[in-house]
Amino acid sequence: MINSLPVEPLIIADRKFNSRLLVGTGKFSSGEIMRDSIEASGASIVTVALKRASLSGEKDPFADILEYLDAKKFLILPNTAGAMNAEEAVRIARLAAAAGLPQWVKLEIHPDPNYLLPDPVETLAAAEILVKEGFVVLPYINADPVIAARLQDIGCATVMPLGSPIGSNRGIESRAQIEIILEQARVPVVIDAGLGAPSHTASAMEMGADAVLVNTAIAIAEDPVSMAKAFALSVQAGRVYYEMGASRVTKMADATSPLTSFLD
Amino acid sequence: MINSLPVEPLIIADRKFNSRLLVGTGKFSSGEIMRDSIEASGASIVTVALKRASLSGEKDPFADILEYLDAKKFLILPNTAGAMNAEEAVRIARLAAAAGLPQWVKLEIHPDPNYLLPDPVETLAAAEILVKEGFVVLPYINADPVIAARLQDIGCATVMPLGSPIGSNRGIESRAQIEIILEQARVPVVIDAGLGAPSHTASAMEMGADAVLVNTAIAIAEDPVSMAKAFALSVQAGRVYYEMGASRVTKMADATSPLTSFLD
Amino acid sequence: MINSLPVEPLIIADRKFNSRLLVGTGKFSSGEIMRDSIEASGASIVTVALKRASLSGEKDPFADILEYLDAKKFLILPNTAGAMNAEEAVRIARLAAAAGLPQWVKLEIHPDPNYLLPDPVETLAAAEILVKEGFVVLPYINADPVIAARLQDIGCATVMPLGSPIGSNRGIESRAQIEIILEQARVPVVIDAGLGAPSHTASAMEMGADAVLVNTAIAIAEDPVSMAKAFALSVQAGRVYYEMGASRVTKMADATSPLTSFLD
Amino acid sequence: MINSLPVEPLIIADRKFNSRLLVGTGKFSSGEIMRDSIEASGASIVTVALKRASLSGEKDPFADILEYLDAKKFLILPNTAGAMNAEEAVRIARLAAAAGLPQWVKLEIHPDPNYLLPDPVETLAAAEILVKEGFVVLPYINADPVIAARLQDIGCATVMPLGSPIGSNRGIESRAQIEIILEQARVPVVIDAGLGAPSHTASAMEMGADAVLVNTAIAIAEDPVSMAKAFALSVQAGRVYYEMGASRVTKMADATSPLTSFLD
Amino acid sequence: MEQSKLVQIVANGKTFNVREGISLPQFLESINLSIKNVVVERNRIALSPMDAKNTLIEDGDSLEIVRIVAGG
Amino acid sequence: MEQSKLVQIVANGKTFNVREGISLPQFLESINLSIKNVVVERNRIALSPMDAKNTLIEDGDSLEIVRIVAGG
Amino acid sequence: MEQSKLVQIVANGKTFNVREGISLPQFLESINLSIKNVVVERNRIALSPMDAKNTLIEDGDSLEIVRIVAGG
Amino acid sequence: MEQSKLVQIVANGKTFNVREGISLPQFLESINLSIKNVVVERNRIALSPMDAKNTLIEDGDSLEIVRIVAGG
Repeated sequence: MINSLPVEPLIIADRKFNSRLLVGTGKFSSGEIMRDSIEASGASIVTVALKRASLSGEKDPFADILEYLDAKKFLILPNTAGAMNAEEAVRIARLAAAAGLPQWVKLEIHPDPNYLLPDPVETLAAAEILVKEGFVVLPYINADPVIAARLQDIGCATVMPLGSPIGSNRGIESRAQIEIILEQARVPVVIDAGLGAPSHTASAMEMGADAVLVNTAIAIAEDPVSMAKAFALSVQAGRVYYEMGASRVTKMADATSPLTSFLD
Repeated sequence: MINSLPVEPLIIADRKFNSRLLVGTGKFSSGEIMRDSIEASGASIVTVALKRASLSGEKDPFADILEYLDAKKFLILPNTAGAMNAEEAVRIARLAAAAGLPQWVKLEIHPDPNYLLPDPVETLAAAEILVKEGFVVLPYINADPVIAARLQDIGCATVMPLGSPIGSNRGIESRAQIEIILEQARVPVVIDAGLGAPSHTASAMEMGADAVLVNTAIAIAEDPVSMAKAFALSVQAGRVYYEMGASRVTKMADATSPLTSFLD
Repeated sequence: MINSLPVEPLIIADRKFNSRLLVGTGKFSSGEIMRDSIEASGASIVTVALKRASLSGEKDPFADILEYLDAKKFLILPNTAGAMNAEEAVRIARLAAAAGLPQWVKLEIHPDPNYLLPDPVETLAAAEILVKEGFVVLPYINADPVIAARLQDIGCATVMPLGSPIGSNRGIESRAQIEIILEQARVPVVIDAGLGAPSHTASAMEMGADAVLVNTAIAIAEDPVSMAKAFALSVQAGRVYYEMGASRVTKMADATSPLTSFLD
Repeated sequence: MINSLPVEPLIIADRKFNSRLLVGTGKFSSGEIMRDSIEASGASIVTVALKRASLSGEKDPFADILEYLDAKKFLILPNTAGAMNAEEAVRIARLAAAAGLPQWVKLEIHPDPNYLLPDPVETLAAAEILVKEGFVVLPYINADPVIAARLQDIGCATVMPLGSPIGSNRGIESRAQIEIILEQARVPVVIDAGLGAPSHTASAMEMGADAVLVNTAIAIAEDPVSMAKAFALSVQAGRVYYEMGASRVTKMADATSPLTSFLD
Repeated sequence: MEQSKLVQIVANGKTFNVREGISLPQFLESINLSIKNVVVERNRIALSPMDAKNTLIEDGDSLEIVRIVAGG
Repeated sequence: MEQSKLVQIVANGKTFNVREGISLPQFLESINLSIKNVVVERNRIALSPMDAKNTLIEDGDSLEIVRIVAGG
Repeated sequence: MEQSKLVQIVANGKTFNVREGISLPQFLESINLSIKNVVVERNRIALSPMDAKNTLIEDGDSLEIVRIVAGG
Repeated sequence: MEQSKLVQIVANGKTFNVREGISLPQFLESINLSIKNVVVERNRIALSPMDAKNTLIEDGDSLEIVRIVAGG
C-alpha cells in the first residue's frame, strides 16, 4: 500500500530488497510498538545489536527481541555497536552468525563516546577479516570517500556514510563528501545516522543514495508507527525523484502561467 | 490510497480540503497528462490562469483546460498572473468569477520579467479591493513578514510566500523569514514557488507550512504522474512529522545500541 | 593604516566616502568607548537616533552624544528608529535636519517589536515625501528586490536590505534575494542589520555589496575597539576580493603541487 | 602594518609564529609575484613541494624557488604532495630534510586524482614513522575527528583538516566535523584547502581554527599581492573575533536605537 | 435593400468594424470564437455567460476576450 | 502686582500650565532642559535652533522635545 | 556419596566455581539463563546452538554470554 | 690509452651507462644538473649536500634526483 510507487529494488550482495528504508530497533518504548513501526515502515532490513547478558538474574526488557521480528519477512542485520576495536567487532559478528542470524553484519566501531564517530582504521581491519570469512559486510563510516573506496576494494557489500552523529537528528551535514562517495561508488551507498526528518531522507534519496537507515527519529517519535510511515513515504518520494533525473535548477524564474500582454 | 496517513485537513476560508498539496496546471505537455498528474497528486485545489484569447483564428492548445478538470472534485483557483498592477489583477479576478469559477483568487502581481517576484504594494491594493468584493484572496508574496501581516489584517484567507523564484526549483531560500511568517500567522500559510524536489515540500511542511503549491517540478518531470505522487507522499510525510512535534536536534550523538562493556 | 588596501571609494549622492563600513552608535557602554571604536573602525558615516527627551529631570546617559562625534570627520546620519509609520518618520527626519544635522536620513520604520522588520508600505510613503523635500534617503528594507527597485525609482540614494534581524548576529540569511537586489541595483546597496561577525561583512562585500552597517557586534563586544578594527579589516578584505573578480569555484580539486610521477 | 591587531601568536611544536596565515607557493605566474605576495600576506610559514628533476635538459621554470624565499624570515615547510603511499611520503620528507630544509613536513598523501582527498591509512602510517624520526609532522586530513585524534596520539604537531577539495574555492563544507575536531584538539588545528575567499578564512578563524593555509585563491587572483593582503586581514579579523568570544546569536531582533514612544 | 451601418469597436487591442446591432455571440463567431470558451469584459465590466449572451455590441465598445488556460 | 495669566500646552504628551508670553527657551529651562541639547517640534513644525530661540509659547501649543541619542 | 570437584571459570568477566563435568546448558540454568535466549563464546570461539548444547564446562573456561537486543 | 669501464645505473627511472668511478656531482653535471639545485636519494637513502658531494657512483646505483619547487 505504501509501497505503491514503483521504484527499482535495492540489491545488496545479490539479494533483492523491496524497500530502500532500513530501520533500527533501538530506543522503542516497547516490543509491540517496535514491531508495528517496522511493519509500517515497510522495511526489508532491520538491525539488531548484541549485548552481554546480565548474570545477576534480572530480566532484560528486550532480551526477547527476536520474538517481535519475523526472520522470514526481514533480513535481521546484527550490528557491532559497542566494539572498541576490530577484534571485538569480529567476535561480535561471529557470535551473531553463531546464533543463527544471517552472515551479514553492520560493522560499526566507534570508541568515542560523545559523537560515536566510526574509527576508519579499526573498521578497515575488521572488514578485511570478515569479508574473508564470508560475511556480507556493511560498514558504518564517516563521509570519507577514500575510506569508502578502500572498503569497496576489500569487498564490502555497501558503504554506510553517516549524515550526522547517531541520534542527533541533524540531517546530512557532510553533503559535499557524500556526493563524492556517491559519484565513485561501486556498491550501494546507505546513508546512516542523524537522519531526523522526512525531508532528510527524501534529500538523501534525491542525491542518489541507494538506501537510508533510520532509527532514533522513528523510535522516539510521539507516534512511532505514523512516523515510520512518514519516513517510508519520503524515501519513496526521494527515490522517484532521483530515478526521474533531478529538476533543472535555474537562477531566474520560469513562468508557469502565460505572462505577455494579458490586458491592454 | 496515497492519502493513507491521517493528517488534519486544511481549512481555508471555512472550507475543508483533504490535501495539503496545491497543484498548478502550467507547463504540462498535454491535457491528459495534466489530468492524470493532478489525479495522482491527490490535490484538492488546482490553479488556472486567464489569458487574452487569440483573435487571429489559430487554436490555443490548452484553451479547453476546464474539460480536463472536474469542478466537483477540485476547487479551481484562478490566478492573476500577467497582471502588471492592482487594477489589472482586479479585472482578471472579476473575469474569472464572471466565468463561473468560484470567487476565489490566487492574487499574483509580478511585473519583473526575470524573477517574477511579487510587488507588495500592488498586491496590497488589489487585495483590499477584492476582499471587499467578497473574494477569498490567496496572495502570492515575497517572504516578508510585515507584508504577510498586513494582508492578514486586510482579510486575506491565506498568505503564499515564495520559497524561491517561480520555476527555479531552488527550494526554500528565505527560510528565516518564512519561519517568522509562520510564527505570526493567523491564517494558513501556503509556500509557493521554487519547490523543486520532494525534500523541499517535506521540509516546508515540517517547518509548519499549512500547505504547498507545486507546478513546474511536476509538469516538466519525465513522468509527471509519478512525480505528482512523489510530491504528495512528501507532503504527507512532512505534515505527519510536524503534527507530531519535531525531533529534538542534538549536538552530540545519542546511541541507538547498548554501548557499555560489550566484551571484556 | 588600516585603510591600507586601496579600494574604490564609496559614493552616495555624489559624496565620496573612504570607508565602506558604516557604524551605528547604539549599545556602547560609554561615550568614550563609542568614540574610540568609531575611530578604530575607520568609518566615514555614523548613525544616530532621535528620542523624546525626558521631562522628569533625570539625565539621559547619552544625551550628549554629539560631543563624542566630530561632524567634520564623519557624516552623522540620523535614523528614524521608533517611527511607527511614514508620518512619524518624516517628522523625525525633519527634526534631525532642523537640529543642524545633514539632510540625510536612514529611513527605518519597523513597528513589529519582536523582529524589527521594516514596513515597506510606510517606508515607501515616507521616502517619497522626504526625497521631494530634498533629503538624501537611505531606506532600511527587507531583502525584497521589488521594494528595492521602487525605492530607487522614487529617488532614494541607497537601499539598505537587512541581512537578518537587527542585533541578531545571524549574518546574511536572505542571500538569494540580496543577490537579485545587487544585480538590479542602480544605487549603492548597503547591507544592514544582523551582521555579527567579520566573516559576515566579508561575505557581504564579496557578494558585491557597496557597504555594510555594523552596530551591535561592535558595541557589545568584550573589546569594542579591537572588534571595530576587525570589522574594518574584513570589509576591506571582502571588497578587494570583489573588485578582483571572485575565484572560480570548482567541483573537483585543482592541485597546487606537482603530482605526476614523483618517485618510481 | 597589516599585523596591527594584536592577537595571540601561533605556536606549533614550541615554535612561535606571528602570523596565522600559512601560504602555499603553487600556481603563481612568476617567482617575483610569489615573493611579493608572500611578503604581503605576512605569512610566517610557506610551503614548497619536491619534484623529480627533469633529466632531459630543459629548465624547470620554478626550479630555483628557494631563491625567492628567505629562509630566515619564513619557515619553509616541504609537503609530500605526489606521494602515493606512506613509503613515498617518508622518502620525500627525508629528501627535504637532507636538502637542508627544517625537519618539518606537511604530510599529504592523496592518490585520488580528482578530489585529491587524503588517504587516512597511509597518512597514519607515514606520520608514525616520521614522528619517530624526529620530524615535526603537520598532516593534511579529511575532516574526520577520529583520524585527527589518532594523529595527535601519534605525536603530530598539528592536524590540517580540509575545508573542501584543494583548489576548489568552495570554502568550509564539512563545518560540523571540523567543529568536533576543534572541540577535541590538543594541538593547533590548521584548516587547509578550498578556502577561496576572505570570508572563508575569517569564518575558519571565528570557529576557532588556530590557523589557515591558502594557496590557489591568492596565486591565481588577478592581483595576488592585494589578495594576499586581503586574506591576511580576514585572518586577523576572524581571530580577533574568536579571542573575544563569539557574538550571541539571537532569534529575535535586539534594537540598537531607542524604540519606545518616540512621538505621540 | 438598405445596407447596415458599421460601428467601430476595440477587442483585445485591435480595431474592428462590425454591423450595428450585432450581438456579442455573433461577433465572437465572426472571429471564430465561441461564447462557451471565452470570458468577456466589456467596457471594464466582466460579463457573466448569461449577460454575455444577451449583450449587443455598441459603437465604441472596448472588449477584452480571455480564456481560462493552464497556469501555476 | 498683577499675576500673569497661565496658558496650557502639551509637551511630549504631558500637559503643562505656563505663564503667558514665556519663550520656548524659558520653558525648557523651567523643566531643566537646555535649548542647546534638544530639538523641538512645535505644532508639527520642526524648529531650527534659531527659530527655537525666538519662539514664544502660545496657548494650546503642542511640543515634541527630542534629543539626539545613540542609535544604529 | 563423593563430593564432586569444583572447577573455576570466568563468564562475562566474573569468576564462577562450578561442578566439574557440568554442561554449558546446566551452567546457564544455574544462573537463570536459558540456552535458547543467549549466544555463547567459549575461549574466543563463538558456539552455534548445537555446539553450545553439547559443550561441557572445563576448568579455566572463559565464556562470553550475550543476547540479541534492540539496536540501530 | 686504456678505455675506462662503464657501469650501469638508474636515475629517475631511466638507465644510464656512466664511467666507473665517476662522482655524483660529475654525473649530475653530465646531464646538465648542478648538485646545488637538486637533492638526491641514492639507493633509498637521502643524501645531504655534503654526502652528495663525496659520493662516488657505483654499478647498479638507483638514484632519485629531485628539486624543491612551488607547491601548496
